[in-house]
Amino acid sequence: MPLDVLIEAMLFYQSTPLKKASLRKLFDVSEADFTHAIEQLRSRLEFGATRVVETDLEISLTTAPELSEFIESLRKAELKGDIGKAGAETLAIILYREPISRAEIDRIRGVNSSFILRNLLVKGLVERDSVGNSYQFRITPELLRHLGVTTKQELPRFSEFMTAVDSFNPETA
Amino acid sequence: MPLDVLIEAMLFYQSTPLKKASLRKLFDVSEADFTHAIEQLRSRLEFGATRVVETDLEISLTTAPELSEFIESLRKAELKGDIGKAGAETLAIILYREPISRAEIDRIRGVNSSFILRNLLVKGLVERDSVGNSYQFRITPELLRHLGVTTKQELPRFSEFMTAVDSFNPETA
Amino acid sequence: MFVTSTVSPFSIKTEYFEGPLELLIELVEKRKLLINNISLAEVTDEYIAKVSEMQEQSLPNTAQFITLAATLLLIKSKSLLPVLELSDEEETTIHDLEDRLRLYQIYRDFAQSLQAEFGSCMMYEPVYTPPREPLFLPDSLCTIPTLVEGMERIITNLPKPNVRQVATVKQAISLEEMMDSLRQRIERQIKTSFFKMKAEEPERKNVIVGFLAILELFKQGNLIITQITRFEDIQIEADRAATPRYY
Repeated sequence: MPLDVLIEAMLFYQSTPLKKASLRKLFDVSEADFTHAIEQLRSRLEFGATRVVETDLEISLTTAPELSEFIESLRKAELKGDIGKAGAETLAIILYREPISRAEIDRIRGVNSSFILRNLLVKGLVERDSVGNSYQFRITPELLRHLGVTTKQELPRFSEFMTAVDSFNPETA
Repeated sequence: MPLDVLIEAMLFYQSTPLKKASLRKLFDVSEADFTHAIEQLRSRLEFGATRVVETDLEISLTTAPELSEFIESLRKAELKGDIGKAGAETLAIILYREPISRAEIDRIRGVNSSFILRNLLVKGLVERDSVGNSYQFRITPELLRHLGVTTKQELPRFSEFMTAVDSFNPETA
Repeated sequence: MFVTSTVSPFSIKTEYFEGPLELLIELVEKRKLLINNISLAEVTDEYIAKVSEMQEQSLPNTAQFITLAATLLLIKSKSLLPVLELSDEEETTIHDLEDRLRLYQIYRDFAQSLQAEFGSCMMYEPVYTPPREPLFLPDSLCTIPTLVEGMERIITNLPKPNVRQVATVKQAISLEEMMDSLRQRIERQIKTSFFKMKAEEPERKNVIVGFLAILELFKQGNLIITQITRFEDIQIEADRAATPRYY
């Protein structure tokens, strides 16, 4: 079985985001082979109903963004909720700087972010890893699903945003 | 959206066999058009991990038969590992607070618990009932017997734990 | 946001700003200004009025707003009173504020597009259907002692709102205290009738307004500042014969 099919099978069977590192370990493949297989999978699925959503660490299989209205019509009315100004701001910072500590987020926002981060964690839009004494925050495939993109680079204005932040020197950025 | 993509989306999203008659009614198409769309779907999926399985009345999307051994090994691996620290925490909240919704579990733990809950469901340690738009989780009777619990009130430090959780109000956090 | 639910229903509802940078950028943009010393000096009064309002309503994070107010007042004082000497550290803080604000603006702009995008075009994972065959696979962690430990961990990790509030109160200085200390410092460099003004004015809030008004007078040229020799007291006079002299 080609690697891209095995990965698809795994994602389809689990139907939840999976760690790329564990998949690579399971199939015992190099990073290059793995990345290549993901590319193959992406292009094979292009005209179908499903898409591969990918963050730095995780990967997941979801319905295509063009189908959102159709799927919503199948679901019982459910509040999607608004992330709010503070939530969006915190997500913007994590999207650019991940993995990032709470202290750094607080510094950029000029305000304590622990409440908002807890909220985003509970919603599954970010996740945290314990690094030494503190936590590092990252985005999740769940967030990308809510934004209707398969990678963060696909976000409208993402590259413009990256360039703008990059133009700041590293100690203030 | 082409009909075959809509059907695929529906089967993928619902991940359960669906009545062909209801699908035809939903999309308001003739039997011939429907059959044609299914044929298109079959041939498009040919080189992927999923297959259309059809009975007289129902249709579903499953992993390809060539992958059955691989899927079986995944299933076994999933059942073998222990529930981990996070699993024990989630199980503990359900034990002390049941019946409890996923949103409430997430709120108390401060992280998203959906993956852990699936694992507990698969292992028959918890069960869920649909209540309105969400699910309420409980410990299975088998696990209660295994733990030797007859009433919640006799659990160690029951009222202490309950008070601690009750006094936690995320609005002020 | 969450604050509306904790503030009593009888309090006046004003636009809520979670952070000081958010408020500051809003004031600058409202005037269609670029971020620089001039625009920051220009919005200082309004910023302070807003923080004073927040303080009265005991809104959260006021301490952080006040810290930033102090920097803004330095910027404003310096722009109106170029003789005011700033330490290197203060110069750096002022410079950093502009940079922080510009960077914040970039994140905030991107956040606005994220907020608009969020949930508008969802991609869905399949609905989860638990397996039909009933299994029962308890492991070594499924024991009462392990679960009690799990519960202990959960309770230890619950946010402790009260502890945080106490910590904030301790470090918080009021807007008035901050203004007072800056006023005293300027008085040390420049002789004015601040003392007199303060004695005649029982309302502390009005002292602030008076202080800002005097700074404003300098800008408009209604006061004359004379410094006879370097390091000597600065003399301030009104520019019109009719008005009483300040020293």
